Amino acid sequence: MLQKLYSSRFTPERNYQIAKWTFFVIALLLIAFAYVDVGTISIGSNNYNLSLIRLNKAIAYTIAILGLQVVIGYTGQIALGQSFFFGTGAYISAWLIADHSWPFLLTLLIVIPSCFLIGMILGLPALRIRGLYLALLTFGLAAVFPSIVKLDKLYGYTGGAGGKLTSNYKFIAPSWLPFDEVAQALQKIPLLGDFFGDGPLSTREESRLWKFILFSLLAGLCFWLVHNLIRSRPGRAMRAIRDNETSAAVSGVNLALTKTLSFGVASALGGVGGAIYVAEIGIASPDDFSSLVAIYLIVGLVVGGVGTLPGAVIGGLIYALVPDWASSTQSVSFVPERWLQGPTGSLILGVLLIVLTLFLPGGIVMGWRKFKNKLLRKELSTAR
Amino acid sequence: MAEGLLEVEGITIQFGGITALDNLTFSVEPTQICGLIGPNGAGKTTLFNVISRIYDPSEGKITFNGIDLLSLSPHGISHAGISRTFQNLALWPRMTVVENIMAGAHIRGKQNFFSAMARIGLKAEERSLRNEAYKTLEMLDLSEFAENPCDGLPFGTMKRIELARALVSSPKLLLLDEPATGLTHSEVAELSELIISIRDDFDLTILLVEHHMGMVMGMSEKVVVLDFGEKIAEGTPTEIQNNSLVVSAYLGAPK
Amino acid sequence: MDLFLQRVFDAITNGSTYALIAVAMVLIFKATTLINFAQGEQAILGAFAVLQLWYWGIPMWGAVIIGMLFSAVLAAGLERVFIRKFDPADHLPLVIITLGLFLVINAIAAIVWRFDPQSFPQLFPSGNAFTYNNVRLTWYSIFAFGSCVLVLVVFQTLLTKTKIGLAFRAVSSNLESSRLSGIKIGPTLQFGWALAAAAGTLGASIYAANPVLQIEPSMMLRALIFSVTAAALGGLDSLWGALIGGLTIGFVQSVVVQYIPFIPNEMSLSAAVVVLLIVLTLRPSGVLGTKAVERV
Amino acid sequence: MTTPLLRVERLEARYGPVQVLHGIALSVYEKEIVVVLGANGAGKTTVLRSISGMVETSGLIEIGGESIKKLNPSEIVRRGVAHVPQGRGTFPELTVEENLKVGAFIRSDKDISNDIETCYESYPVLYERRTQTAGSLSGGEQQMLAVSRALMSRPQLLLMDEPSLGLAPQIVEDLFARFVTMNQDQGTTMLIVEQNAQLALDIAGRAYVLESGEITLEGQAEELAKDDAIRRAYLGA
Repeated sequence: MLQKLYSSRFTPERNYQIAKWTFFVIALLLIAFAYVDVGTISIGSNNYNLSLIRLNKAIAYTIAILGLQVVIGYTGQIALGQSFFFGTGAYISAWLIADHSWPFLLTLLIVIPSCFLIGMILGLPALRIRGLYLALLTFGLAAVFPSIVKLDKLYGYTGGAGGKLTSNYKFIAPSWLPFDEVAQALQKIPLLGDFFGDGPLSTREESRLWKFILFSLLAGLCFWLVHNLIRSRPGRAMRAIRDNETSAAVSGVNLALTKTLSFGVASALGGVGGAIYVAEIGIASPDDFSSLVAIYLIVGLVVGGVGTLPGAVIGGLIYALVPDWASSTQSVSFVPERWLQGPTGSLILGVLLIVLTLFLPGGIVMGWRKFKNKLLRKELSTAR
Repeated sequence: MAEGLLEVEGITIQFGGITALDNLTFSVEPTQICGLIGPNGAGKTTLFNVISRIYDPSEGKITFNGIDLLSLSPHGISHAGISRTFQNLALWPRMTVVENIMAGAHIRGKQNFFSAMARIGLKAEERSLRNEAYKTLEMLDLSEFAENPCDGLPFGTMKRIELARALVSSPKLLLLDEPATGLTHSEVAELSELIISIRDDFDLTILLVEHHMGMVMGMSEKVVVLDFGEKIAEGTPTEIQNNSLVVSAYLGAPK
Repeated sequence: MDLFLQRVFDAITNGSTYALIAVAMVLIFKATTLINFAQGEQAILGAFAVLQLWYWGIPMWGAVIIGMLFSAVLAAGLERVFIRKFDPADHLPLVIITLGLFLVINAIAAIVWRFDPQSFPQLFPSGNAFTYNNVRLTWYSIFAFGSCVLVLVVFQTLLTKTKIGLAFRAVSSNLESSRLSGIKIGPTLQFGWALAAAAGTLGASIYAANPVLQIEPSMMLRALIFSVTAAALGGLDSLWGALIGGLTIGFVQSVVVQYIPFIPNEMSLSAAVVVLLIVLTLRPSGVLGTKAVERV
Repeated sequence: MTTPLLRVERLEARYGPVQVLHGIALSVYEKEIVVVLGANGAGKTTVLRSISGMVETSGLIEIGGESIKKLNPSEIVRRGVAHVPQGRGTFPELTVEENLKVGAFIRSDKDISNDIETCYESYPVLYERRTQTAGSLSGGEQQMLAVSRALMSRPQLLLMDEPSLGLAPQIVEDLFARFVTMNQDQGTTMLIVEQNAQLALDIAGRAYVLESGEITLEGQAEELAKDDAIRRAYLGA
C-alpha cells in the first residue's frame, strides 16, 4: 500500500526527469553541430570562443568536479588536492598513448584503477587528519604535483618540464556515424540552418564531433555511476558521515572504509577528467596541473553548488569558459584596459567564490531550486 | 540471579586525571527497562559512549549477549544489536527524514560502492529498505514527514525520528540518552508510553539515561545511580527514592 | 663539513622568512582555529605596497612600516567583512572564503604589478658578515633571522604586556568566559588578523629582499606551503614553535635534500609536504604543540 | 518596597528548536543570596545565560530598574553583572594573575592591583600559584579562581552556575562558607544556581525551584528546606 503510494507519487517526477534529460541531449547535439569548428559568440566588439575544444575542456573539469562532489559534497572531507589526481590521470593516459600507442579508451582501464588506488592510499591519512588539517595536507599535495612530474628520474615517462605530447593520436569517428547526414539535415532548417555550417563536414570536424560525443558519453556514464552511488546504502553512509560522523558510526557505518572508498572514487573521477583533458589538449604539461587548478576546481564545485550533481556541469563550464573569455575580452566600456588582461579570469572566479559563499551557499543549483520552489509555491497559492 | 543481556564489569575510564567512571559494575536483564541516573557529571553519558565504543575504557569488560563488546569496532556495535539515541540530536540534517531512517538501517543492507554504482541489486534493496523505513515511520506516527528535509522540524518530532532511526536496525538493546530533554510535560508522558509499548512489541531491552525523574521512576524496572563515576545504589524505583545515599547525592548531605 | 655549514646558514635564511609567515598563521589559528590560505597572498600584496611606496620615494624601512600598517588595516577589514559572520566550527565555508581571497588578492597583485619579476630594494647591508674557507654567512641571513626574533619578542610583549594582548589570549583560551568578562570578541579577533598580516608583510618583504630573489605575484605560493608546514611542526598554537618549525623546514629544505641522494633538489617542496603528512598523522598537535588539537 | 537589583518577568528562552524556559519570574534584592534549585535539564543554566545576554530571550530582565534585554554580554558586564559559568570559568592557558586581570578587563581605574591583593588575601592558595597557568590548578582552586575572576569586575550582582559541580563534598562546604563570608563582609549580592539543595538552602535567604523550565516553588530558604516538594522535584514522586 505504502509502496504503491510511493511509486504513484513519483511517476510525474520520473517523467519530468526523462523529458529533462531528452531535452538536454538534443540541446547538446545542436550545440555540437553548430559550434563544431571555431564557433564564436559576439558580445559587443568581443568574440568569445565556444568551439568544441572549450566544451571538451569543460567536460574534463566537470568530471573532476564530480569527484570533488563525492568527497567534499557528499562525504564532507575537505580535500583540496583534486589537481593531483587530474594530473595523475592525464600523465598515465599520455604516457600510454604516446609511448605505447594505446588507444584513448583503453588507457582509461589503467587510469581508473591506478587513480582509485592512489586516491585510497593518499586518503588514508584522512582517517586521522580532519577538517582544516586535511585541507592543508591535500593543498600541499596539489602544490607538489608539478615538481614531481618534472623530476629527472621520471623524465622518460613524463617528458619533464616540456610535457608529454600525445597529439600523434587521432580520434577517428566510426564510419557508421551519420554526421554528414545530420549536419545536412540541420542545415536545411529554415532561418537557423546557417548556424550549422555549409556542406559536408571535414575529417577534422568529424573527429572533433566524435571526441565531443565520446567525452559526453563518458561524462554521462560518470554521472550515472555517481548518481547511483549517492542514492544507495553506501551513498547514504557517505552523507551520514558528512552530517554527523559519530551517529553514522553508531548506525553501523564503517567510517574508515567509506571514507577511503569515497576518496578512491573521487580520485578515479579526477583521473578520468585528466585523461580527457590531455586527449583534448594533446599534451600533458606540468603547469596545467598546478595548485591553482586545484583551487579553480574548488571554484567550480562551489559555484555550481556543493553537494549537487548538476552543479558539477555548471562548475565545469565556468572553469572552462570564464578565464578564457576574460582573457579574450578586448574592451569593455568603463573598465580600464589594464584590468582586462592577464589574471582577470582569476579575479572573477575568486569574486564568484566569495560572493556565492556569502550570499548563496548552495551555489547556482541550490539557488535555482529555491527559486523554482518559490515559483511553484506561488502558483499553488494563486490556484487556490 | 538471571544472566544479564548486558554485563558491565569493573569499567574504569579516566580523562586527564579525572576518573569519569570508577570500577562500575551492573547488569541489565533481557527486556528490562533500566534507568541510569545521577547528578550532573556523574558519568552517565560517558558510560553510553563506552558502550557504543566512542571511548575506550582503561579497565573492565562489557559483555553483550555473550559477545565481548570491547573487542568490537564502533560500527560493529550496531551489528551486534545495540543502537542508541543522543542527548543532543545527532540526526543527519541534510538528508530527508526517510533517508535518515534508511541510513539508520545501514546494517540491514548489503550494497557496496561497486554494486551500487553498477545498480546490481540496488533497486530491490532500495525498495525493501524504503518499505522498512516507512513501516517504522508509520509506527511512530511520522509518515507525514517522510519526504521532508530533516532540518527545521519541531524538536519533539526530531526526537521521535531519532528513535525511529535507532529502531529500524532491529536492535536487541536500545540506549536512550535523555530522551525527555526539551519536551513538555504531556510530551514526556506520551514518550514514556511509546517507549514502553515499543519494548513490549519488540522484546527490547532498554538502558535509559534521563534527568526527568518522573519519567525514569515511572518506566524503569530497575534503576542504577551513579555519583562521581561510582555506582552508589541499584534497585527498584521505590528503593532508590528512599535510599539515603541517593538522596544526599542529589540534595546534598543533611547536616 | 664546509658545505654542511653553508647549508645550515642557508637554512637560517629561508627558515626565518617561513617562520614569519608561520607566525601569522599561528596567530590566527590560536584564536579561531582557522587556517588562512590567503595569508601568503596578503603578505605579497603588502610587499608590493612596500615596493610601490619605495618607488614613490619613501625610505625603505619607512615603506616597510607603512606597508605593514596597510596590510594590517586591510586584514582587519577582511576579517570584519568576510570572516566574522561564519561559524568558526564550520570549516568548509571558511576554507572556501580564504581560497577566494587567495585568488582575488593574487589577481589584483598581478593586474596592478604584472607577473614580471621585479627587483626588490635591499633591506639589509649586502656582503658577508663572516667568511671561513668557502663558507659565507651573509648579513642578509643575520638580519633576516634577527628580524624574525625581534618580531617574536615584540609580539610576545604585545600579547603578554598589553590589555588587548591579554584579551586576545583570553579569547583564544576560553571564548565564553571572555565574553562574560566583558571582552568584545569581534574586535579582539580583528586585532589578531591585523597583527598576523603585519607579520606576514614583513616576512614577504624580507623574503623578496633576498638578493637572489625577485618579487613576483605568485612567489608566495611555495613559501606558503613551507610556512604552513613550519606552523604545523610548531603545533599551530605556539609563536616560538613557529620559529623552530620554520628553521626546521629551512633545514630540511637545504640540508636534508642536499645530502640524501634520492631526493633531488626540486623535491624540497615535496619533502615539506611529506614532513607535514608525518607530523599531522603521528602528532596532530605538532612536535612542539602543547595541547591536543582535537577536543572531544 | 524597594526596587529589586534584578527583576525577571515572563522570561522565555530557547536553543534552536527547544524551548527551555516557559515564563520565569524571579527577583533578587541587594545583599541577598538567592538560589535557584532544580534537577539537571530544568533550565537553571539557561536562566543565568539569559540574564548575561548569552541566549535569545523574550520577556523582561531589569538591573536596578533598567532593562538590559537589548544589551550584548560585554555591555551587561559593564552594568555590574558578573557570571561564573558552569564548570571551568577560567582561562586555562593564562596564569592565575592574568586570569584576574582579564576579570578586571572592563575597568581602567588604579585599584586593580589592590583588588588582586584582596583576592590573594582571601585565597592565599591563589597567591602561591599566581604564576602558574589556571589549567594546572585543582578543581576547587579553579572554582575559587573563577569566582575571584568574576569579582574583579566589581559586580553589583554575582551569578554563579553550579559552583559545587565536580567538587568533593569537603571542598564544596568550604567554598560555600566563603560565599557567606563574602556576602556578610562585602555585601555581595548573589544568584546561585545549584543542584546541591541542602547546602544551597543553608546559605541562601530565598530560593526558587525550577522544574522543566517553570518555577514550581519559591519562598524563604528555611521553609523550603523543610518542604518535601524539593525532594519530589529531584527524585520524582
